[in-house]
Amino acid sequence: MSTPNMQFSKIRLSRRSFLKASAASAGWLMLPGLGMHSSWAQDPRVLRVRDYGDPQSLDPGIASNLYEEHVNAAVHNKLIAYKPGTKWTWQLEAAQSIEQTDPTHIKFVLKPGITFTNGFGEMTAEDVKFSYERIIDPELKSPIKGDWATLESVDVTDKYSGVIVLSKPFQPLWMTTLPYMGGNIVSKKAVEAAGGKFSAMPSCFSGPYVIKEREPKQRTVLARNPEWKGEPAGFDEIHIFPIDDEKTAEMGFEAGDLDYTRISMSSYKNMKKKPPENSVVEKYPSLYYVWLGMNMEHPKLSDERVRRAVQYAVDIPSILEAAYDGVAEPATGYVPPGLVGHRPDTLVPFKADFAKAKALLAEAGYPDGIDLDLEVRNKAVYIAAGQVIQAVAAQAGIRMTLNLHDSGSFWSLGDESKGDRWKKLQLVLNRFSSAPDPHYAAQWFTKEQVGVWNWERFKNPEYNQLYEKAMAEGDKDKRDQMYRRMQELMEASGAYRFITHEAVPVIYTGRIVPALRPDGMPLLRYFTTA
Amino acid sequence: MEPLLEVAHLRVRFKTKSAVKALIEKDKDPYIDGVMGVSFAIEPGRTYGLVGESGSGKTTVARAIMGLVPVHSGTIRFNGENLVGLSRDRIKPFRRDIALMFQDPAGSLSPRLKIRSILAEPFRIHGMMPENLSVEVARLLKMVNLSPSMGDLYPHQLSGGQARRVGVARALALSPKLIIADEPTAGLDVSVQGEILNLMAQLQNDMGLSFLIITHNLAVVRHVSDHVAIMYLGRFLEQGPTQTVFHHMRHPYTQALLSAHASPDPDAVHHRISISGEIPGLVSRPQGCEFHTRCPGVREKCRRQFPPREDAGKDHRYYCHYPLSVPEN
Amino acid sequence: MNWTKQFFYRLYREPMGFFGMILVALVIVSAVFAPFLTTHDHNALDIANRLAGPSAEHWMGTDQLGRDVFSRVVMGSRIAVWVALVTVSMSLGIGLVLGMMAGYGPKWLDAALLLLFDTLRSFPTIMFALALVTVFGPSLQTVIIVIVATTFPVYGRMVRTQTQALGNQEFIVAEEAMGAGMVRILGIHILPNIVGPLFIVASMDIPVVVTIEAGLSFLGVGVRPPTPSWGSILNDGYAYIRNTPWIIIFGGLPLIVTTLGFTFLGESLRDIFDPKLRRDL
Amino acid sequence: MAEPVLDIRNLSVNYLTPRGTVKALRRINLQVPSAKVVGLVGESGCGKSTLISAVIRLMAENARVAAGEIRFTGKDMQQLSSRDLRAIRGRDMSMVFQDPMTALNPVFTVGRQMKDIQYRDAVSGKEKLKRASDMLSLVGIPDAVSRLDNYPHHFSGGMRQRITIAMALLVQPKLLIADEPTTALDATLEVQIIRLLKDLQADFQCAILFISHHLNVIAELCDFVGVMYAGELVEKGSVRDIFHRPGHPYTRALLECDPSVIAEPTRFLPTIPGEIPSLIDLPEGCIFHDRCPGAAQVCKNTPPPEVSLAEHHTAACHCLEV
Amino acid sequence: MLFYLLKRIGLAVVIVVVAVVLLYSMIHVVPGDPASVILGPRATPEMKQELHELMGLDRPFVVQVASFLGKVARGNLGMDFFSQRPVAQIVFKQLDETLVLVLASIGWAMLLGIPLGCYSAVFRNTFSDKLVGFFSIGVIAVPSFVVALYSLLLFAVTLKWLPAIGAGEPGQYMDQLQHLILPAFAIGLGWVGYIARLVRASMLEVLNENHIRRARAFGLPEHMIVFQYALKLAILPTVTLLGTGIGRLISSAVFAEIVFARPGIGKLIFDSVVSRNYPLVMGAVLVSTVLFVLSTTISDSVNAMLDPRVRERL
Repeated sequence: MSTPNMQFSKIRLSRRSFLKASAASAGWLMLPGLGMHSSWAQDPRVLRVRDYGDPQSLDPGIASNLYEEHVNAAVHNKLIAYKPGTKWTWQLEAAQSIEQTDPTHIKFVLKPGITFTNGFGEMTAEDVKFSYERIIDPELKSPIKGDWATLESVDVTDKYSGVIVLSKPFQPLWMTTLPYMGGNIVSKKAVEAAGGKFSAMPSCFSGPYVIKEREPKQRTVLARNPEWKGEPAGFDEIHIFPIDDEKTAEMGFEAGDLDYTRISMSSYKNMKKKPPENSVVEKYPSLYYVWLGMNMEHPKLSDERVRRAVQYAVDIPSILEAAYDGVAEPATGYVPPGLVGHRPDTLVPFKADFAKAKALLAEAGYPDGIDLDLEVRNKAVYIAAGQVIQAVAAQAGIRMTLNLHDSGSFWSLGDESKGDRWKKLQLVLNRFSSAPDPHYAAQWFTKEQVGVWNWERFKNPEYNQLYEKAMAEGDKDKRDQMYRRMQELMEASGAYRFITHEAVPVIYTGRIVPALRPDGMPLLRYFTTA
Repeated sequence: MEPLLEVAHLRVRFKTKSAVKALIEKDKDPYIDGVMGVSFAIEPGRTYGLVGESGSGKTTVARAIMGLVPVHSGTIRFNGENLVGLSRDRIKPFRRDIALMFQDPAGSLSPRLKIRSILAEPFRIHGMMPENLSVEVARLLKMVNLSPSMGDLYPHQLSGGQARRVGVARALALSPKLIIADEPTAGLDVSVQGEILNLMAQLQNDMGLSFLIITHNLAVVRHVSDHVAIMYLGRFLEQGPTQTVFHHMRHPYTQALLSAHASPDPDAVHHRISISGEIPGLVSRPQGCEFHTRCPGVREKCRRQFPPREDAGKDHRYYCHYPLSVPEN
Repeated sequence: MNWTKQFFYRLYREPMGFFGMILVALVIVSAVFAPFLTTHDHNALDIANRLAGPSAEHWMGTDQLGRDVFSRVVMGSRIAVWVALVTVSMSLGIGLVLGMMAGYGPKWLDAALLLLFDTLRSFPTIMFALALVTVFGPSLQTVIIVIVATTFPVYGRMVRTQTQALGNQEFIVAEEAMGAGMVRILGIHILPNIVGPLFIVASMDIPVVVTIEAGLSFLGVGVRPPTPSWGSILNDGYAYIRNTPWIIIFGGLPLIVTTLGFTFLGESLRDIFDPKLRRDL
Repeated sequence: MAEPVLDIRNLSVNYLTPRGTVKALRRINLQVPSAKVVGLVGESGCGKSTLISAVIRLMAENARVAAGEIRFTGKDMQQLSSRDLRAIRGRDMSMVFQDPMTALNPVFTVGRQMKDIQYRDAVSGKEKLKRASDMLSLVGIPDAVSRLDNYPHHFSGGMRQRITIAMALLVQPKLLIADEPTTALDATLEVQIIRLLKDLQADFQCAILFISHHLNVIAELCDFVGVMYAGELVEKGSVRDIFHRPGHPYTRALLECDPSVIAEPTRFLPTIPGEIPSLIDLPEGCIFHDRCPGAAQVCKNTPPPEVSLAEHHTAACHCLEV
Repeated sequence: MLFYLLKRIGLAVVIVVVAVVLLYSMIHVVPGDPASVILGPRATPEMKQELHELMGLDRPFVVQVASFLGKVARGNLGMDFFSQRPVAQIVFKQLDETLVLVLASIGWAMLLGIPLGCYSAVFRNTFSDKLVGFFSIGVIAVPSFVVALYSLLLFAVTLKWLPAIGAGEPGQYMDQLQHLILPAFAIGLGWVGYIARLVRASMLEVLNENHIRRARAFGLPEHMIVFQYALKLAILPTVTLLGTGIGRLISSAVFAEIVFARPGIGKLIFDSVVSRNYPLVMGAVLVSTVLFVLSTTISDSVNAMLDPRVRERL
């Protein structure tokens, strides 16, 4: 007999001896077991916060992202800075005094004794002049050039004082330039020594913290600045973790890895109801604005009636309820409540009106409805919003196909310099960030921005005129009126359906006292221990 | 009589390594010889036996004749026409006249086809579908003493002897003139091997087939073949009419082989001509006479040069510097 | 005993395979009869009822848009099974053709195809997926292309090895000796001998493929919403994992059931038909 | 005869298969006297290998000893614990297997493997290697000391079989079991190996149970021969009795079929028509009756008796009963 | 041996070059603009144009590929224009994290999988074998990102036994180890089953080979047979598997890296693709492809080392 697959022998190795042999090798696996939870436990002198992005450029002259500003604000000084609290206002930082002597001149006096690290000496008016003028210097190609749009020069009066001279009045200066990205003061000597700009890491700092180390994609570590003479920094170190996803951040917070983070709107209600032990959940109004944009030049949408039909087919309440968990309020334009230029109401009611939408469609020659593409970024909240828009609009006969994009693809959708994609763009669910002055948001919807950031290709001469005028208008009420009108023009074009300003829910541990802007964004230098 | 198949100075070489590797290792001749110039002829209706141990190159000869391995030099004439160098299309008609029977009976039958389809393959390949295929298949099966119902079976359902019969049937399908049988009885029990050999003999009688039988079994060859060649490392060391070679062998290797196949007799005084060692690999082909490493009568000359061809009578040739004397009988 | 009877008998004897078969049957039944099994329109919003827990009305609760999770899970089985069938058969087809060409064709073709297989295999899958997804936009077709592009080289390599092994066997030499052409040898003699093991490997790949699809959808680069892929259900549920865990649980369960079912079944098939078959290539 | 080294009595072995119980061995009685060579001959499927597996108790999982006993140096192998069994294997009893190409572990050196089989001996590793190389020289492997470091694939088939023989003899067994050790080898090598075994057996004075289907090998090497057919030992006796005076018709047929026995060249060779009966549904009567040219009616329904033909020579056949 | 190594390396180089060309052509057709992402919404067209020129995106495809390959040949992976750092520096930093994760995962999977596989093979067809089989096949089947999600929830969020996110404080090894446990568990789990099945299968095959039968016939102790004679052979397919496995894990670690917010090359690739950071994409994919090819090459070589038959044929 020779069966090919003969299996010989019974088991002769006892299980016990087998286990002994293998346990010896596998045993050490058990070692890092339980109860060894120790070193990530809280070090009281370290603040650990999450930010949504990883700082790319840390030269204040060329940094343009909020998460970069969060770092820069802690390690550099500005003449004036946002004041933590619930109202948008500023406080003196490097300046001892500052005043607007006339619409185009601002006089400032620096506090004496603010020093730059690494032996770059004391901060002088010369540094202020350098820091602001370099931003408008075409050589630097600063992305925040617009913040200093009308800067003429900074004239140095003496060691500590100087005058900021504008070519024409620029109202946003006090709310979005001086206390924001454009306001950081760097050492002239240090920047010049670095060859005109800091490439990877600035070589000197002046704030209460310095950047100690930077591990791309991992974390940025700020450490107490030993040379800082002002109000002492609240922590020995601040660890900033770039975590894109809010859910992950929440998890990290719950596991005790973070002290402060923004959380998702969908978690807010539940976390507020049942916050993790020893932590505080708060909600702040945000400056973001979310809207459904329509490409006015797309053949299907060139008829205003179709655009209006879409406006009427979008049901804001259900989007807010479903995608924003009922946490956010509807938007009337790009200016949130509480700021100059906020519109009290919209032309098209928040609630959808299917009959009207259908009628408009029929009028435009689409009695059987219309098929449209909706471009959406692939983040949970937009996907949810997109699906609600899709489902609701279907009731008005507007059949939408959702196209998801990662941010790389999304941000070039309407960009004329990137091929013909802008021509195929129909509907887009968009969201921009803003600053506490309407000018900041208004700039993206001018004629010049068509094909750049103005993807709706909204070209309205009146808008442009108002934009220029409002920039310089000193009268608050008139300015208010102008921005309201501008947003009305946008809505009236039919190309915009404003949705919401979202909200910023944050969570922080009871052991810290955060310092937040009115929109919930951190002002890290003012964070302290409880 | 005109030979049906005439092989002359057939030489087959194999590449051992890639061109790049050969270059790197400075090997100017990255080839080995599988067959070193053999010549023989088969007459119609006759059987030629090719005998040798594993690694002697027997199968390579068969495959060269079938055009399955490239021929380096020499000629293979079939019915007077040289097959060497013919294109695929030109050689195809000859494949009808020469059939191959394989060593591994089950392994040479396509495992997922029924016997019926396997037997139909030759017809399909050559576009010669008979009008009634099942009749033809039944005829073939009957010819090899199998029941026509076997056509519905798969190869793995057959016994070794049956599979070999199917192999014979397939070889017969297109009424070839020559059948090359590679180890037709290897792995068969003695009680069964006779059946296959008898079948072949009967077919030869009935149809006038010629056979080239490749085997390591001298005892079988003695009975079934008219001529025999003893192969060693790609060469024929001795060849001639079977009776002559068996009874008047001149080469010591032939003698050793024969003595290894002596009849089983516990009382026979075994003065076996035992040779030591094993057949060297093709890569380490010895200088001079290839057999000298194992030859009991080796002398200095053998190590240096390959012996010339010697003719010892009609068709009887051998290659040995110091041949055995002709036995008295 | 006839073949099918024996097959089921052996599967029955193998408790793992039996278990797998039941799970697979469950998934396939739900995919085939999805429209009859769903209790709600799987895409209908009910915002007033969002994030509701399991109830008599909504057996698996509702998601953040108030859609019935049960109906979405049931419809999701269609996506999963459809993607699995299409991708596996496409990869199988491509791998089969290219692999046989590599294994039986001329040497240069073998080298070229092998290079293609190895390059595609050595490419990070996620990179591949992202690139293709950004080119074509996330959709079912893209997911299928991604999966096919990453899995066919594995089949190709396997088929090549098997073809080479078969090509040296005597029954192929026998065909060559009779003068059979390449198409005939590949199609009639080699193909039937490699599809068997290949189908087993393919059945074991179904869970892998389902996982890739779910993974891509989970990362938000999979099927286009509101298509209810299990991965996108998981993605939806992930946002509400702490307070309304049923979405994740019910979205993850069918994924586990399917992968378990097909893996158990595939392993048993392998054990029954081809215990020597390995997947380490 | 003194007490045999191996005494197989009335052994029956079954295989449990899905198709039914295969009665692979039935009522085998065989003795291997000490220092003698016993050959077992038979065609494929006759149960030779099963018999060996049963003797060394390395059987397939579905094999069952249905009856009988196997005594090795007086001990009943069936009763031994696996520990005792291991103490016997590779010490009092060793084996040479059929296929030399796979019988050695390919990833260990020959020296290591030869050392390992002496694991029981309390001598130094050096001493064990020395023994190994001595043994290798004895089986005709030149330059044995240095070749201990070689891996099995460095050796040719014939060399490997010599190595396995060396290993088998290294432990100085009382019984060597050789399972078709020459089948995979060419004829000229077969002769060499047989001769080697014969010489070594004379030196070591161990008993050999030798299995082969090559009649001439059996004839040359063995003192006693058993002929097996379809799971039964149909005839046994001294080698001369079997080859010169075969009693059982199967033995006779087998000898007649061997082409090397037939002196005159003939185109038509004798065969044994018919096939081996199914071992699941055994025929009644003589197992060979449907292929036996002299079968009588009694053969079809009565099992044949064991007929003693000479001292130690018995055959199971009705026709010999007179 | 030398020739074998040369051949393998040559092949590896060819694969990498083909991969680069493939990658570049993919990048070429992928829509999206690094400039809009790098420079943010406030970038002007001129600024974008300048960045394009800086990154060489305005040059023809072939020139881009050639210049990239040229730079790589000189050991330079280019600059990341986002962070103004050399790509190599960023990639290798992330690679460390991924390698640690992958090796830890494979490591524990092996330590558990190999004994389990041996156990199953030795006690085949017993209840405990079936149990081990059920377990191993079960864990193969469950998607690793689901394991990651659940283990994160259970061990980090609910039980708070282990940290949830990040890779731990640099330099603090205990901390890093603790951060490693969950992700390594999540991606290693499936491999435990995989390895156990493979070891079991090849072990069974080897245990049925003739030389094992011979070893048993010589009464060798069973532990010697299983753990020495059989395992050394049975481990060979596993080594091959690990080669491709490590390579595949490098890219599939992305799930664990995303769920646990761990730095790593998978996440780096994901993020860079999303932000169209082409230099980083190129660098990271190139390095991980090289690593894949390298790990298969190494595993093949290790395989060859373990098996003298293969070793000497080279």
